[in-house]
Amino acid sequence: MGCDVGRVAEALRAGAATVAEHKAELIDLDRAIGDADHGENLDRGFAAIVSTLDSGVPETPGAVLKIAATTLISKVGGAAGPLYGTAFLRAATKLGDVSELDGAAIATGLRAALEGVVTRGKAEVGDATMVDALSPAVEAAERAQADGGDSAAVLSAAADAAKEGADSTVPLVARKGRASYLGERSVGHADPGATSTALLLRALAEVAR
Amino acid sequence: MGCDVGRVAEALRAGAATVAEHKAELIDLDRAIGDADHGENLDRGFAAIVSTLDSGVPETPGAVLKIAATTLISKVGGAAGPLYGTAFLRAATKLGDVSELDGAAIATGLRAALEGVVTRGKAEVGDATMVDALSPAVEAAERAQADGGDSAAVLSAAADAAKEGADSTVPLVARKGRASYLGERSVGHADPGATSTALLLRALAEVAR
Amino acid sequence: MKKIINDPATVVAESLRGLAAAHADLVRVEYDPDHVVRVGAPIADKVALISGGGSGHEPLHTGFVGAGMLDAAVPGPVFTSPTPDAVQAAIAATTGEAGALLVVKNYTGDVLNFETAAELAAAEGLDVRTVVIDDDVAVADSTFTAGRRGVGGTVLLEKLAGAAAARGDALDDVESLARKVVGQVRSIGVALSPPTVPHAGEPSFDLGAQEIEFGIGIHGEPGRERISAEPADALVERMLDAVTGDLPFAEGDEVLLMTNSMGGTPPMETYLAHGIAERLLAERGIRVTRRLVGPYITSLEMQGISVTLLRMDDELTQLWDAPVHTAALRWGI
Amino acid sequence: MKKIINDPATVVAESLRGLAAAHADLVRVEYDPDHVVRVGAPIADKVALISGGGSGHEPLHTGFVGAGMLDAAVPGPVFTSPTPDAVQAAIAATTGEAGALLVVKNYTGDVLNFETAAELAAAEGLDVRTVVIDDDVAVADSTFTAGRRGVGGTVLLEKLAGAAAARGDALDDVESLARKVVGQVRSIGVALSPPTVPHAGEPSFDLGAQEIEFGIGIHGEPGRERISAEPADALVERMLDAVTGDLPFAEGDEVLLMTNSMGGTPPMETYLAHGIAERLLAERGIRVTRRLVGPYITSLEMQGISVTLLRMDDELTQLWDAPVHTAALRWGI
Ligand SMILES: Nc1ncnc2c1ncn2[C@@H]1O[C@H](COP(=O)(O)OP(=O)(O)O)[C@@H](O)[C@H]1O
Ligand SMILES: Nc1ncnc2c1ncn2[C@@H]1O[C@H](COP(=O)(O)OP(=O)(O)O)[C@@H](O)[C@H]1O
Ligand SMILES: [Mg+2]
Ligand SMILES: [Mg+2]
Ligand SMILES: [Mg+2]
Ligand SMILES: [Mg+2]
Repeated sequence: MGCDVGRVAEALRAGAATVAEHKAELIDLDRAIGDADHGENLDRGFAAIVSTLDSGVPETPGAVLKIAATTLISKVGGAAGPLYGTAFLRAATKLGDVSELDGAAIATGLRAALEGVVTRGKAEVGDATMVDALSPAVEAAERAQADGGDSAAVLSAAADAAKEGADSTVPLVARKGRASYLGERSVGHADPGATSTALLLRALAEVAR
Repeated sequence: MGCDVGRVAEALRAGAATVAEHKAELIDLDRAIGDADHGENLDRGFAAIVSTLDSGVPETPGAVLKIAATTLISKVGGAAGPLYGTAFLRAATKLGDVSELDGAAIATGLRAALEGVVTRGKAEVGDATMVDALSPAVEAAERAQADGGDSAAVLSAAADAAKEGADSTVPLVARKGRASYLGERSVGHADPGATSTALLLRALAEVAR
Repeated sequence: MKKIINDPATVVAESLRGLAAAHADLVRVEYDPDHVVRVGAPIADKVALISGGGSGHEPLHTGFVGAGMLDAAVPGPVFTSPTPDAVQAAIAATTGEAGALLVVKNYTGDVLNFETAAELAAAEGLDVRTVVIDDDVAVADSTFTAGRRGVGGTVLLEKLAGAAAARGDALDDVESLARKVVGQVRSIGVALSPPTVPHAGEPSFDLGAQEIEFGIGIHGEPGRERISAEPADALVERMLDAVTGDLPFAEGDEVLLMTNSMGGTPPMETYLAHGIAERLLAERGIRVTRRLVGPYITSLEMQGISVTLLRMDDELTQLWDAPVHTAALRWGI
Repeated sequence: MKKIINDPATVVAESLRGLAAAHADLVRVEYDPDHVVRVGAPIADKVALISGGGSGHEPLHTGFVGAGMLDAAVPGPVFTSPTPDAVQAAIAATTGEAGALLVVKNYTGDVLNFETAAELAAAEGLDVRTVVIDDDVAVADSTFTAGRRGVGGTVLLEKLAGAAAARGDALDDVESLARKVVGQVRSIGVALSPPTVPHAGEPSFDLGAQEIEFGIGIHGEPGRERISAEPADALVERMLDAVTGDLPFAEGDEVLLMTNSMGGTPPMETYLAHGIAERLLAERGIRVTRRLVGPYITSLEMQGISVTLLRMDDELTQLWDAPVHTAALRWGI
């Protein structure tokens, strides 16, 4: 059972809802070690995705993800805008015009997304960024897919791993992004971008179920 | 028993000590209905009087009061500087070069001081200013002197009446000075200048005893 | 109290040292009694324009000393009018045959100290006049008060009278121009947070998390009324109502609009308020022809703004546009 | 949170409306994507100088659009870098044959968004370069950080590169001048109180009554170190030590000294700090030849100051003195 274009659009709406719901929490995380805008930034971007989708959904999952990408790039700003935007853009490009996303497609798309984020942001696992959520998510997705998982299973595995990855940023010293200015003082806080990555993957996984 | 020049100088030092001691209280009173500087202003002025006296005391009580007047005018600023300065100046002028102040001289000096304040500030009793302390003080001084009081008795009566006068400003709506901007909101606060007048007269009276 | 100071007792002198160092091309600072004098003063045949008052309102007045504005400023201690001898020193350093005009904000202390200085100067044969500015509509101008306070209009008055003096107007003319400005300028201020006087060490008043002092003075004197926090649209409208209703300013008037930060309000909010004021005035048919936005008359770190309207005409517009070069206001030079 | 705003969502656009109304002679403001363009742009044969970044640092960058400085500024949401399409719009409105230089403060978001815009512009055949400024010595410039932040030096860079572009320098020359400035400017900031981001509604950090954030950023990012409040003399010395020790600035150097208010610190304290800095530099034999004192790069209503030193030479002095006419910086015109 794969995800067709409708399901992908639905997943993005669920992502938007989750971002809106956790907006204050993401702002608070960013207030602690950054500049208090991550929740607001993402919410602005995802709300814009929803209103674009409201006026018409294109034909393929890839096209929907491309809309998400360009909307994020042109609405979010900050570090998260280009990084998330690139992630969606690379996934969209990778998926081409397949009409339905099975587990394999999803794992491939996530891998492309991760590569995009790393290309742009140059962060490694352990730098306390969204890469700390996305990277284990990709690996978990690939494992689940290798084990024969369908789209729901793959996304669910990714979401679980992302959550763990986000939590793993708490004891880390940040080395990229704004939190890195804090040095040792960044220890003890979850990274906002890793947290939003985990939240988004969870929302997507819920829709795929 | 009158006050000679040494006693007058001593009285001014006592006044300075009392102002220093109550500086924070006077600032607080002025903070409530003014601009939080009355204690600082007077303290600056009286400290300067003390250091002038330290470098030599002139020959007559009037000359000492004149030094106090010019020092207050050139060091205090604000409303209190010219008003207190004029008060001391008028008293000094009135006393001329008598060498000792008896009860009558003190009553006369206080009357001249009050006239000076009223001439400059145009306040009437009931406007919630230093006049509300000084005016009853003058009247009480004149009564005590008429009753045959010596300098100590006259100053003591003046100090008592000034204290009552200062307290009487609490329920008043201020009509002069900075507190008048508050209208009804000035009710419930003692006037800083009336309070400092009462404190100063009490200090002078203690020295005269 | 957290401030970037060493000691409340030396804060004014130390701040003046910074001014002197930063603007040696414009001003010379003398201490004890403190006064700030324009470089090159006295200027032959020019009316000297002098102002002053308690410190803590910078750039008023010291930041306005220079070409086309003040010849001298006399800063008192924080929120405390300077003494007559300080004003006298400023007069002595700047005033010649052409005389001097003292711009005095209407506070009991300022009026008493400056008028004493003017009298003493007159006794020495100098032609020194005073003009008292009282533009704050928050205070009822009645015998029940010390009269209206001088606030934001002072900035405009100093620029305009300074330009008149600079173009060579005689003292009579500078004085009557100044009185004209006083007659047609009105202001109101609000505070979102109190200032803290250094030697007091405590905030000048307490405001609840949702309270605003409406009609605040520039000395942390509590305002006339305490209102609930409200959106900027409503607040600026309330301020403009108070100001336009007073003179009154009417449809067809041309005005200079000054939107002033009280010190702790940053440019983002000051410009936001200014935009609202421009819109509301346009809706009322009052034409804003000149404007000034920023911190020009402050109250230490107090958060808040004030709005000043001055009715303009060709003469005032010309004087406003005339070159000025001071620490805080500069154009055309 | 008490601010003079209507709605966190519209605060940037509404503040821009105020800017547009106040300075219609200098700037044209376009909305959605928001960008502020110099009146008269594009100017034939002139390199366009463009900058931008999150809002809340005014007058940076929007208040520096005008003659002799920026051709366009791109304000993002509060503390959030603008998006590439907004930067592209600013490029399109100002850039011709002579090309454009983008001044980018070194933050991950700014660098990513501006470089994307530059790439897109290059794809359309325009010669657009970027220079990244990273003058904040509070941050270790190592692979363990995103690199040093761009702070106060940005103001000086925009003035100097603006003057170079105004005198007709080619893009190569404006770019290399900009890189030279980046190489010899250093800054540090402190905060006495936090800013409050409008949509966050809470202060960006909590400071005890006797605490100071040393090495604060301009986005309310907590500083590197929290120290006890100390007298201004000690604090400014600590700041200067950090700055002069870094480049290093040495005896005999001529410098421009900028003492900047972070938004909530009033002129009295800013000038006081400036005076101390001048004295300490003189003691070290470092000659201050130019200075700038006031709120030029702020962090909303945060109280605090920053100190910036730029090593000067004849060329930079000439460019600094060249006429400039913007909302926040003006001389010679
Ligand atoms: N170089 C980077 N690589 C990967 N992720 C990054 C990088 N820099 C920042 N991030 C992510 O971006 C998040 C911050 O996003 P946001 O607050 O929206 O942007 P900004 O830091 O510009 O305010 C961080 O929590 C981190 O996860
Ligand atoms: N017109 C006046 N007549 C008499 N006393 C006055 C008048 N105006 C003010 N005062 C007195 O001055 C006091 C305030 O002094 P101070 O705080 O030193 O000056 P300022 O009001 O200029 O800050 C008031 O409490 C009041 O007693
Ligand atoms: Mg952020
Ligand atoms: Mg007072
Ligand atoms: Mg006072
Ligand atoms: Mg940000």
